[in-house]
Amino acid sequence: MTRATANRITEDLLRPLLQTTWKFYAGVTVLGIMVLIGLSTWAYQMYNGLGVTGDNWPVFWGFHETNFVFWIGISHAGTLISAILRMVNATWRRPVTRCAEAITAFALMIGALFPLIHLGRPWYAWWLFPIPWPLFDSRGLWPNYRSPLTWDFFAINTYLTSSLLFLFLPMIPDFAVIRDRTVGLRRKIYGLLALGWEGTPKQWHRLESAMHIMAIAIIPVAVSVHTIVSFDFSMAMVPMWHSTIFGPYFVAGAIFSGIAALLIAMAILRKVLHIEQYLQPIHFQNLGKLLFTMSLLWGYFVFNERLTTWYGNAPHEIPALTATQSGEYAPLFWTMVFCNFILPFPFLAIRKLRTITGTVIASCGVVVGMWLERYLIIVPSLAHKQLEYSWGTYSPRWPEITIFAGSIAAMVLLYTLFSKFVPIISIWELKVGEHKEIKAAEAVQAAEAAGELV
Amino acid sequence: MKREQNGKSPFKWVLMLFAAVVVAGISWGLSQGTAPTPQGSASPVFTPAHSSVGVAFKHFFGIRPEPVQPLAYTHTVHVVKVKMECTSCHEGADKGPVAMIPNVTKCMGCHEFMKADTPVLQQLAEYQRKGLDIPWQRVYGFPEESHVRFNHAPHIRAKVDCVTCHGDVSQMTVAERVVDHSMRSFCMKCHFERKVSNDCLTCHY
Amino acid sequence: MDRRNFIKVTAVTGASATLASCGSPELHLARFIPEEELIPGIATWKPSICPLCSAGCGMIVRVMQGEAEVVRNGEKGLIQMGLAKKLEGNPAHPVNQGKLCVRGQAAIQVTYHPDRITGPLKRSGERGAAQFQPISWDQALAELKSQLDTLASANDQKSVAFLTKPLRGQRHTLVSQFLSRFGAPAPIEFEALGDRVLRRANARSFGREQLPTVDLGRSRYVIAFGADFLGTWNSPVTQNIGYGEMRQGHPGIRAKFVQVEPRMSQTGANADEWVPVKPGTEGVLALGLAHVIIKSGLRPAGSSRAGAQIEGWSAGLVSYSPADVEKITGVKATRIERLAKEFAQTAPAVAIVGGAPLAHTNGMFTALAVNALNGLVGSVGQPGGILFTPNAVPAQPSPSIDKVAADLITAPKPPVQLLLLNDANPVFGTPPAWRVKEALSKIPFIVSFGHFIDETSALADLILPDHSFLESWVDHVPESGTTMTVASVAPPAMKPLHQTRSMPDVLLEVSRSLARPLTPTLPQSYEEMLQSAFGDDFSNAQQQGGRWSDSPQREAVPPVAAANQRAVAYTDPQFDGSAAEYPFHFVPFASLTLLDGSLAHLPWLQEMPDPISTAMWSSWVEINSQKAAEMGIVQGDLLEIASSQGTLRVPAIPSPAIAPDVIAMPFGQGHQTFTRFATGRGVNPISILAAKQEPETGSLAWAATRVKVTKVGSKSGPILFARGMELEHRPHR
Amino acid sequence: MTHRWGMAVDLDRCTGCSACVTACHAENNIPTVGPAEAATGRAMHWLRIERYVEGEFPDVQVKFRPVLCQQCDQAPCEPVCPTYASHHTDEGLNAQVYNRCFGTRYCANACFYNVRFFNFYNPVWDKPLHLQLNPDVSVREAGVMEKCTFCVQRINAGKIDAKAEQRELKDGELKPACVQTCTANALVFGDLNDPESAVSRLSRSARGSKLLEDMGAQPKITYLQKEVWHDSSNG
Repeated sequence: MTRATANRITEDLLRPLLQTTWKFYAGVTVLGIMVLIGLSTWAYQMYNGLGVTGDNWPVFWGFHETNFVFWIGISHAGTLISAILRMVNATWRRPVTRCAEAITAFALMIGALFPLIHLGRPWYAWWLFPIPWPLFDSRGLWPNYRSPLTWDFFAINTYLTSSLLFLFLPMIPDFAVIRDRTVGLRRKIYGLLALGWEGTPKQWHRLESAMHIMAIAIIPVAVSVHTIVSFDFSMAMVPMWHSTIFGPYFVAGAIFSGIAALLIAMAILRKVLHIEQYLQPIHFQNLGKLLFTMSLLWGYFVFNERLTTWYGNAPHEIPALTATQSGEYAPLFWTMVFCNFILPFPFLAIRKLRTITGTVIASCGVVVGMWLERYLIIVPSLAHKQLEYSWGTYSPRWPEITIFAGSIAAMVLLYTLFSKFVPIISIWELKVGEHKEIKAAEAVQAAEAAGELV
Repeated sequence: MKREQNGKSPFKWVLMLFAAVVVAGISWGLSQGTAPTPQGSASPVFTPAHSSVGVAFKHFFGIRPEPVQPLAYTHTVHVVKVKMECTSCHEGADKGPVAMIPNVTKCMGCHEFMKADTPVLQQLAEYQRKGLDIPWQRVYGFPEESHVRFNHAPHIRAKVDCVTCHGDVSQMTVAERVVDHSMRSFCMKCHFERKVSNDCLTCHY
Repeated sequence: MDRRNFIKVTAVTGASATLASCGSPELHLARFIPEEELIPGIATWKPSICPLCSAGCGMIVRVMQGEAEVVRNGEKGLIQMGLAKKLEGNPAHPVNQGKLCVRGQAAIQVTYHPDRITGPLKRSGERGAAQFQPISWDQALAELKSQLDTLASANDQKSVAFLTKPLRGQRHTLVSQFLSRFGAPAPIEFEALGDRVLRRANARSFGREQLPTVDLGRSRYVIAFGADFLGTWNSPVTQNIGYGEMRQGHPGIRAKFVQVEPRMSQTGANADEWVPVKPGTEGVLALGLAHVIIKSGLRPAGSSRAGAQIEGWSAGLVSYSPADVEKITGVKATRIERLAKEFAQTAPAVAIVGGAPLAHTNGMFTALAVNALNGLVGSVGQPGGILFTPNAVPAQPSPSIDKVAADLITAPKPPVQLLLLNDANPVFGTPPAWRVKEALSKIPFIVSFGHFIDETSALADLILPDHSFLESWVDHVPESGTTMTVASVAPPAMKPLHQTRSMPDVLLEVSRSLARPLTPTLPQSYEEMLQSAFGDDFSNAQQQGGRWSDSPQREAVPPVAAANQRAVAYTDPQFDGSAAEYPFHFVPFASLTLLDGSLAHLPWLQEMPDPISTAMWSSWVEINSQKAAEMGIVQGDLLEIASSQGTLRVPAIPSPAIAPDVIAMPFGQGHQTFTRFATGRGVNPISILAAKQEPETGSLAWAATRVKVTKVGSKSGPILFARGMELEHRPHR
Repeated sequence: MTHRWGMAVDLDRCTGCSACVTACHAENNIPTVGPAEAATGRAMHWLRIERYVEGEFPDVQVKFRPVLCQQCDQAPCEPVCPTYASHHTDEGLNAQVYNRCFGTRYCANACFYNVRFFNFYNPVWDKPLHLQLNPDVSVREAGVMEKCTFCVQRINAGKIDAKAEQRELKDGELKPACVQTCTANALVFGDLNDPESAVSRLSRSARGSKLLEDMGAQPKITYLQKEVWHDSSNG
């Protein structure tokens, strides 16, 4: 019985790896082309100069920076959630963790590209490395460690490496499984990735402890990263930027958008890869609750931010506030509020509506809303700085939009490929669930029953 | 095995398609838009944009072609034999920013009669006859992208020997680039030693 | 990813970034032997004179060696030559004392303008189609010579006309001598926004037919009637220097400055008090002040008799009681009383008049009234008052362009057979009703000396491009702006960039080769002429940029010269168009940067934000903000401005600083052909002006047109703002 | 004695004549971006005349204020630059080192005076306009930030000459282009470390104040406020 289940699990989860349908190729091709268009647009931008974007004086930052914060935000779901869930040992996490962590890894890679994309002369980006002279003639100058952008650079790299590790460790046993079930080149590759995993108790023990250390270590990293991203803004004396709330505000927003992204990803995966019985309503239920909490938290932060500014009535801040609240950016602002708060509320608050569809609808709203939030943080403030005389406006141009589209395509593409070459659900963790906790097994069966209904 | 087969073949052409799109995409991207036309008298505008990919590449990796002079001017003869001062031809050096490369009139000043019959000086005379100046190639000098505003005079006054920056030209026939004017390892080093300001704004503006 | 990879990656990015900048490789140009020995990198300063307005500020030119692309005997190549790099005011020059205005700073772009005419041209297409083909100087001069000879042989020398921008100093002498000795009438001077009325009035009031020099620096109370003396009028740099002195030059003493004008100019923006007044009634206000001063016995003893020109003066201007004046001008009687008292009690006080107030049918009255006011408080010829530059050559009276045009159109055989055109653009600068373009087209042969192809020189058959002021000998005798005797002169600051020749030398060369030589013969060269004019101190003068007396000399102003003339009385200004049909006064104003449009071709000036509207590169019309609100007009709305003469479409800028019954629009834009930077940009207010004139001088009353305004579109966009789009900003301390 | 360059702007003298703006363009090789770019707010004016209008017709007051880089002692633009392209020199200038700038534009955002300008495209001069370019100042390429330098090329040249002649710099000897041409003598430039220099004396004036002083950037430009006429007759 249990063995049977175990085998079935392996079967189900390896199916996507072992059989390839035309849909996969079609999808990859389309996405690939979109990515390439994005990349060539970047080349075009580098060649002609940033003039092809909508950036201007005094709004020197626009779409690219918004996307940067957006993607880094998305990246916050995965690792953080799975780390927390691992630590509290929430058993329902098991099928969720890997697709969550994958989001982190890829969103980070893409997000980290945007600081490069937004540079006037990206080919000098290596100046951000502290390269000791004469190893490489870095002009005897190290990066300016007082600059939040430098902090960004290091924070993001740290987070990226640790997330990749955190993603990789639990994949080792699964790679071993695949290794044992494939032949030829694949066997070699997965063999390498499996790092000679034999499943000895010693190895199991090491893996477990490694995971625990990582889980603990990665949480502060995750928090710090988005705090530092928020510093990019809060360190500058720009109206509505220079505020102490930004750190937690950004972290909350990041997790918020992250969970939403995760929910969407899960919904798609279970349909596409036919793994409905592993990603079950209960997961959406639980994550939905989490998303709801974050939604409330986000609303609370926005309220704080806006109220204090409005009440404080500082002459330099008010224009930026009113511009978003009731001025030219009001439509965007209220759309954001709707997407992030009003729309999700019923779907997440009411148990009946907190179905897979419900949560996904809410999530879509949140992802859009959070993108708008970043845009509304950056643009209106820059357009309404201290000297009234130098107020300005901003509207994006096609290269920025194309590049953004490209980045979304890149995300989907990477994710598709990942799910193609790696079991998107941790096989061994599921099995562990099967063997170790009968309760869990029952839960799974119960869930199966539910799964039939769904 | 079979699955592997029909798994492979579409993968191949997908890759090929990608390659195609890469080429198409990038060439499209680059062919677009308000690209500044390269310098040179061909163009109706002046712009600091790189005149070509090659130039841009070379600048990025700091590669500079060795200068090829139109005339085999021999510094040795003039400096060692004739005992001329550097500044008697490079007049500007101790006066202002630019050392100044002598023009044909200057050369002919002496060579109207002196050794006028040697082939090289025939060549020189030919230039003057045509009303043309000698298209000397710059040996040192900084690329515009480095934004260096170098000024010879203060360095001469500070008793910096010409040799320090230009090598022992007296031993050269045609001047060659023998000193690497790298900022960190050359300019700033000396500035450190001589306790001269190493602020970027001393030279870059 | 480790560093090595990262560097690789970025290297690739760097590469791809520049991948496509591959274009045609640099051409290898021939290098020509430089004419002059200059040490590269070392600047030399050479004097020159600003040509852009008649103030004639002295300049010093920063000349450095550079590489210019030139053509030498057919071959294109590079030459090392001295190039002008920067213009600064000449510190020694009495007029501008080391300062230059916004236009003067940009004057250098005239020399380096990409659309400058590089050599002689002959018309190849239809007249006015601006199609020309290059010819050699020999051909060109032969052409001009034959034209002159044919006329001479036909004893028709009278039919040669020389139409020019105002010339002063030896240039003027030379041109006049050339013409008179050839037997042609005196040169016709044309200025779109001339000051003839004021000169005439000054002749009548003070016996000096020239613009005044206002001693702002020592003045303690200034009332300006419409004169944009800090921006465009008279000698702006001198007046700015004086203004600075007047405000902060004397510790503890700060003069008051009142500006009287319906639309707040850049000058008005600096005033302590802005008095919007009904257009054309400025003179009445002046006499209103005079009335109060006389009535309340504040008139100082021994004030001059300038008032004699005003009817009812001796009777104490009974008809100009504050109440009456309020009715006419719309300025509160109490305010008039107050201003009058302040004006009379804060000596030295001075009243300035210029610009729009004189561009009415009753402009002469306004000018005389203000002169009288100055006379009344005894500020004429006194420190802090109005002075006159000693022995400045008085402006020559010359027929006004409208008469010339009328004659040309009416006469069966055009009275002008050959027109020599020197940098004047009447086709752009005169109202359509004068039909100047049509008239000039009737002239069989037109020769232009200008640097650029503009609306007028487009009609030319032959273009003999002049050197730019930096490339040729220049001289000038300032009409105002100093109390010293000044004659400016300067040698060329640099070698000619193109195949051009200096106009005076061309005239001289032609004069020598005429079939019937001129007697007495003119000098060999313009330089020689200047030399003889300056005599011994020529070498010294050309080194310092001119000759001037060491100490300021204040000439006692002679008693009113034109006593025999009958005094003028106030007549209501005549406007074109009825108030019912055309509710708005249309008051154009000289643009700070583009002036009357003659500078619209300089990119720096086009991209200079207007100090009041912050607009660049465009035309706009200012309308009172309340009025605009009533009419539902917001900033950027496209308005149609219709006069009896035509209509314009131009975006609106609502502004609180303009009277409700007035709309104002800058001169300068709206060129049909005037280089890549000005052509087809904005609209030209002159094109809807009516042909009203000031009767005595016949000069255009350009502020005497009424218009109606209709909104035809919203957010038109042709207007470009620097920033500070809305006109409701509060400054931060 | 090291210098500390500063400026005083007498708003009571300034007439908004804009001569300084063109002078700056001519001296510093500032490109003309053209109507299309200017429309998107990319016109480059290192020095701009800000115009503020108060009141309604007929009681309208207009104030002009030339705004250029304030060369702050606590410059917001400096710490945020990841490459030290924007840094403080020992003479108190806010240096902008073009070759070190890779165009994050963070400095421009951080600067609340909005006096920093970015080369969105490679600048272009229609020949032969480029012959006017000042050889003492470099031409900036696309992707590089630029701003008022207090005409550092003039400062450096002046110091070199003074050193060659073995003398101290005289007060008023060095003038940025804007100061040299300022028609109403509203702009005064000099060494704030020399208590007797004209600029120091003006900076101590009672009318003196700093722009956005409360932001605490400690700008080195002092604005002397416009005085208001006190009516002599009726108090």
